[in-house]
Amino acid sequence: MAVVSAQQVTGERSAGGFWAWLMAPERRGPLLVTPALLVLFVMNIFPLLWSFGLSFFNYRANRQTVPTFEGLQFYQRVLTDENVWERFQTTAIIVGSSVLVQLIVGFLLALMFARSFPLRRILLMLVLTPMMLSFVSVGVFFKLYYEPTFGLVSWALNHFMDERFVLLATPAGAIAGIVFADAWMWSPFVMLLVLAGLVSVPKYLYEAAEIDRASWWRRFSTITFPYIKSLLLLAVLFRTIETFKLFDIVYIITEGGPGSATETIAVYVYRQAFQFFRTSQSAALAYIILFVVIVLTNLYLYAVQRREQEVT
Amino acid sequence: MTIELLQLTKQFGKLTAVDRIDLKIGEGEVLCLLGPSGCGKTTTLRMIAGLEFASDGEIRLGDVRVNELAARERNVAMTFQFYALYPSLTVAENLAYPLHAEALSAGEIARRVDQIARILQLGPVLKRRPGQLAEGEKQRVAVGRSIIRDAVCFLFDEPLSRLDVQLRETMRGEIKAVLEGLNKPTVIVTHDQLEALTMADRIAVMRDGRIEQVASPHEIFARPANLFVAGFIGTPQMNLLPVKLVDRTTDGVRFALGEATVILPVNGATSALRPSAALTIGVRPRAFDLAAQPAPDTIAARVDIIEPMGAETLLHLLAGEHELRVVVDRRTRPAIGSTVHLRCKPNQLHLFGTDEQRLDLRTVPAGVPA
Amino acid sequence: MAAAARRGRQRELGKAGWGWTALVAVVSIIYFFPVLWIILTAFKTRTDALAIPPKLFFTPTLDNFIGVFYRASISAGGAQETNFPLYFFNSIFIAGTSVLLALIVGTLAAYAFSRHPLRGNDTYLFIILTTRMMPPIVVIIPIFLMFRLSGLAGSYWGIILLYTAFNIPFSVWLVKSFFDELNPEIEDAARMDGATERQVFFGMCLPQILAGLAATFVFGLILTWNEFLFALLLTGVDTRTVPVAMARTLGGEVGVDYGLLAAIVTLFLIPIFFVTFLLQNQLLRGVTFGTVKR
Amino acid sequence: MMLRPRTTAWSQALLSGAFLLGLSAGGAYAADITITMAAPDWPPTRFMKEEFDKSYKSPDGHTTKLDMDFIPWPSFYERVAASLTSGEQKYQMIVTDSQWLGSFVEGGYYMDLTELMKADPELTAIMKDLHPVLVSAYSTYPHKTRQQLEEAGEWPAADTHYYGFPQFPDTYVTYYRKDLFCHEGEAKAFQEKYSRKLPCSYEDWQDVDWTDWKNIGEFFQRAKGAPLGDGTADDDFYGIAYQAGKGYDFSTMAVNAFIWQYGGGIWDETQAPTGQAEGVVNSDIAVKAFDHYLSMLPLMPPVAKTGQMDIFVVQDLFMQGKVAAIIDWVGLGEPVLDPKTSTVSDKSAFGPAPGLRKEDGKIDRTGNIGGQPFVLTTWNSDEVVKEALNVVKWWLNPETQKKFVANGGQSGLRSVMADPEYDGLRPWNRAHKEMLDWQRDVWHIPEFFELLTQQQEEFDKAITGQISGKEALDAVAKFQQQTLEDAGKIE
Repeated sequence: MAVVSAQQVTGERSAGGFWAWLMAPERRGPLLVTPALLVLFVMNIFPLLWSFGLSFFNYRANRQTVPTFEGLQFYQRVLTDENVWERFQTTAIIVGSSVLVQLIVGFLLALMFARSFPLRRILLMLVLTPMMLSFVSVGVFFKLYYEPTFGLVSWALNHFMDERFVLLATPAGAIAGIVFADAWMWSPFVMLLVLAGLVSVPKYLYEAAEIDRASWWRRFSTITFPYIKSLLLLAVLFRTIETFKLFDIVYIITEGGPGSATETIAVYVYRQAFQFFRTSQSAALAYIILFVVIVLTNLYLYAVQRREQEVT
Repeated sequence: MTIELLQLTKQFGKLTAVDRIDLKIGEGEVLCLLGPSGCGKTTTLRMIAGLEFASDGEIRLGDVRVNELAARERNVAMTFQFYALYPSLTVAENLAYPLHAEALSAGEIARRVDQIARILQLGPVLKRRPGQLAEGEKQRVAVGRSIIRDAVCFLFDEPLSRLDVQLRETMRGEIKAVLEGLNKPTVIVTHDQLEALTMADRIAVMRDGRIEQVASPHEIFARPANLFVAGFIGTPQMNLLPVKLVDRTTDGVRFALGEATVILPVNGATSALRPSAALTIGVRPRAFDLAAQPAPDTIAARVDIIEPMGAETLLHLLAGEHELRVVVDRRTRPAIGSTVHLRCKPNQLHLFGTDEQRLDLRTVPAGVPA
Repeated sequence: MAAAARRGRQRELGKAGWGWTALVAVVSIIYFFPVLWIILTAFKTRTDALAIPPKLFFTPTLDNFIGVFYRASISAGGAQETNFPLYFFNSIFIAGTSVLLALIVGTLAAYAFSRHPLRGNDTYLFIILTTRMMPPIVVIIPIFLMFRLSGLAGSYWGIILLYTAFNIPFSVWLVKSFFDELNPEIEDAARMDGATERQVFFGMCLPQILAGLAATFVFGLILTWNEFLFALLLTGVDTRTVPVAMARTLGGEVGVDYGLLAAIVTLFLIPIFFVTFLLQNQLLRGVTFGTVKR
Repeated sequence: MMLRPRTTAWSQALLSGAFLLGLSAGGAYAADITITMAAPDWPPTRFMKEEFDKSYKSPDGHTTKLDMDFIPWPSFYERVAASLTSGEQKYQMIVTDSQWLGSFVEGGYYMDLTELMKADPELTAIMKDLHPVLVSAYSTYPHKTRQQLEEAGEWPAADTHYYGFPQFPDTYVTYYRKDLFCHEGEAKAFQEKYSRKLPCSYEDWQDVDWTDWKNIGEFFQRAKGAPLGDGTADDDFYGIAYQAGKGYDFSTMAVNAFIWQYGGGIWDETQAPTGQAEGVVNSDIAVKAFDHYLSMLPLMPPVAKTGQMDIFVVQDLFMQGKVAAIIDWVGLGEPVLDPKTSTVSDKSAFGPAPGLRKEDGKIDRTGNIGGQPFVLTTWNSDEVVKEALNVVKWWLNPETQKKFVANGGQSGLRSVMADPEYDGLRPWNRAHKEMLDWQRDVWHIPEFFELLTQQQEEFDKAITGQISGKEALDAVAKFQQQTLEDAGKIE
């Protein structure tokens, strides 16, 4: 065998030239990865660096004035802007409560589907559908459902209330409305993750617990939970990162209102960049968001690795 | 306390996994369910445990019918094939796990864990988690967890299958010792006959959901009830030769084996058989002597393959179209292709009828005419 | 005896019967109800759609579906075609091409990450994942400026290239998880038998993960063709996609045209629903980028 | 369907080409010109496209194609802004909100047409015929008020740059339910309660002020099942509604009207850089006006509490028979008359919007102009510019404009509005004509979106009861002062 491969190698070498150099085995990995990294560099990383540069200049995309160098001024401005912190806070509240609801609902749904029973596949499809809708349609129709005069939810609740049910009139109600819609749309995602965790629990553990006469709670806390623990963490991180991007649903259901009670950081950046054309300032803000996302991504990968260690 | 199975049946859809079996395991008795995979032995065990529910028939623990009780209500202990240790708990916690259902004090729990750990020599690993244990330790924890509480019976599902050969021997002895001290009915499921033969008081051989024979290990080996048991028990496998009865002689009965004939020293039940009846003769590989000369009571066979097994040598022979396995002393070294003459040892013949059931026969004592 | 018989039919762990089905069905239908209502709305007139008390039973109309493709002219009778078929084509063409490109490029990279690890393999993978997890607004500003300078704005290639980049991280991570599952010994065996690297890749590895590749493709498609923001800002008159066109139902001479929106949503949902049903088992892998196998 | 315009265009080209060859002395040549126009997707622009395909003939003999890019209204601004700033130079003409003029003129995207208008007698005539409110709001940048233009006395006014022409001039008017307001029993009950006539005819509505409006709101508020007109209310019913939405400009347009009617002001861009925001925007008068606006919201349908009662919600409430009278844009009137979308199509009538009764008894109806002008972009060849102006002339030709009005559009040409047929063409025309004279406009500076968004947010807080009207206006004034100082618009 050694003889054969040696011949092959010399054969390739003798062909010589750039092509052979390029196709050498030690270059195989880099060569295969290059196209992907190239596209990512052109469409993602390069623009990122560009905007990093922009964030130091005073530049507006709708003006013809020559940009001036401002140093860290925009970072300073963003970090000291009360509005920004308020938006981050709003985002945190919405992300936190939405992810919490998604976890609970997704978990219960997963428990429901963790068994095998007739028609499971079809019923599972029904629950998965919300995830496939576009944000726009979810936003539009939930807004309609909440509408006090024409809304389905309002109509149903009016049977139990003396006053008209007006959900979006208060900051708390508006946040609840957004969280409800977002959690409805994405709980199936958490369900899928938890389901993955539940499926990976060996059945004999449950049987052993049955023989050992473990209570429901003990069974859950010593078998089920340890197996899905890191997956739940995964779900939290994934959803947190995704919910950070929450834009369309908010923009459609409340436009950030009442007042600025539901204006998330994503909506804020959008306004800065595309309505006010404060290009540099929005770039600086975007970098702060990116930093947060990178931290979260690190946590996410840590969680993934932990799970791999635990299962194998 | 006893375990009693009456006409126990389990169906999975159209497949009948366990078919009307009757079995009684007495107090302190260790019963092995032995059989090839898919014979229904594990299903039977799981029905006793309450992890599967019987389709028909009855399971009694003591005097109580338990068919309708869930596993947790039956108070049985079980050791699983894959040990089923709770991965997030330490060894001590794993051992204590079944005790939580019994509302014991913390001190009592600790005492029992200590006791079990001592018996099974688990003391040094009590603080570890299952992922950090060797296979043998895991196995001991699994056993410990099942014996730590006062269950009405003990069930073992392939307890040794994941251990290497050496460990298996040690563990066999340890488990046997532990079980002897418990005096509870115990059922062990295994596909390993050595395990069954060494550990069991009685063995139930199963095939296709039915029990083929229940008997002591010695009985099973010495007097297999039918062709299946005969072929299943014993290594190397018993030679099973289809023969036709030709006639009786003073030395025994003359059988036709292919084109050849051989006189074998049997009597008894054969008197009921008519000439030319199709029978099966079973001879264990170690029940042959090599004869120097062909004789009416020898079978001629050509040496095909020679397998040295250490102290003994296994010969694969061809007698006409029939394969024969014969174990001989390692000093006997016939050449490949040469012909040897085999004589059956007296008292070690098994004869099975057309219905594959054992024909109970007496061997003709040497030199005594029938 | 009856009680005994009932308990005798107890299920084994993890299995449930029609009783459970009924419970799950109730929960699932409640959960599905907002979608069901959207689908019903697609068959309603505006007045029915806004009627209170809500109308569960009504005379269905196909006007909304017709309205997706045709609309009445203002000054005189007769219907005018909307550009919906073009937008639909654009959606499929842009999403399809970019997802396919991303799949090809991503598969090559995934193979390398799985079989020929680079120095700093995990770092590369991390960077790739980060680019996907970034809120789109972070990159949209510079991309916007870049398109403006390079003249890519409004062209098919611009948006296709962008979506390709958008899909690469997903493809790399997912396909890598498929490669990781294969047994490399088989490939070594093939090499021993004299197969070239190309033969190993095309002949051994790819055929084994074909189902995974198909799943990756479909997931990319689903994730891509609902995309709105990039499409709104970077597509032109001729390259507009359905989600952008869908916004026409959100306001104009009346507020939201609920029926028309519902009709487009329903039309858009059918293929995705169907494909997802077929790929249900692969879905799990898809939503977690292959980081969770089972 | 797609083929029709092309064949027409071809035959036109052949015909006009032959015509020109026969008559002109030569020099003119026919070319294929495509004018791509960014337009919001709604009837007034779709009519323009349809009518263009039917009746436009290039006077220069070109084969001209008007390629309208219909963009959904909700993303229209973002789309146009993206296209312009990305430099794709896709559009030759653009329909634009008047407020955007500053942003895109200063960006260098909208073409200054002053010299071309001056040089072309036809265009000059059009500009002179246009209602001065529209010239002020739709065409000038930096902004000149109607008063400033009228004081100049001549056209073009000195130091004034002109950019746009009306595509669809819009005002808000009152939509009301004939069956309720002209109901004898209701009228009697109203008269007894308030000692005022329940307005039924157009002339009655000319005398409606905010007090009457509030009374109407109180009077027609009926619980579900209570008698209403000839029947009973099938759901809770309300008397009045006007815009109070957080989105875009969906409260500013109404609030500005109140402030102006009270004699207050918004920050005045024509006074820059000496005009202040603080002290003007949050003056006592402005606060009083804003409080008046807020005071009527509790009488309106419950959605008013959410700050989402935008112009479309108001329209829907009216069309679905939940409210007796609303104030909304003329541009949203057509669906109200369409039985497919409206349950009150046969019961609707229109009047001028209410106003503030001054001490002399006259009603001040000052309002904020709506609608859109259209403009030319800066990157076109002379030939295209010339042809685009031909299109402008075709569009603002009285004949085209009258057809437009008959199909639900509106004209800014005084000559068309003076036509005796005009009032009868659509039921809201009389009200529109009356209201048009009262219109002013919000800012046109590049920072308008920041000002607008922040103002809408503060107004929304007041509308949803989180803060008082004064607090809202104080916050608005503070922000505007700061932003405008940063931008160099206030010294």
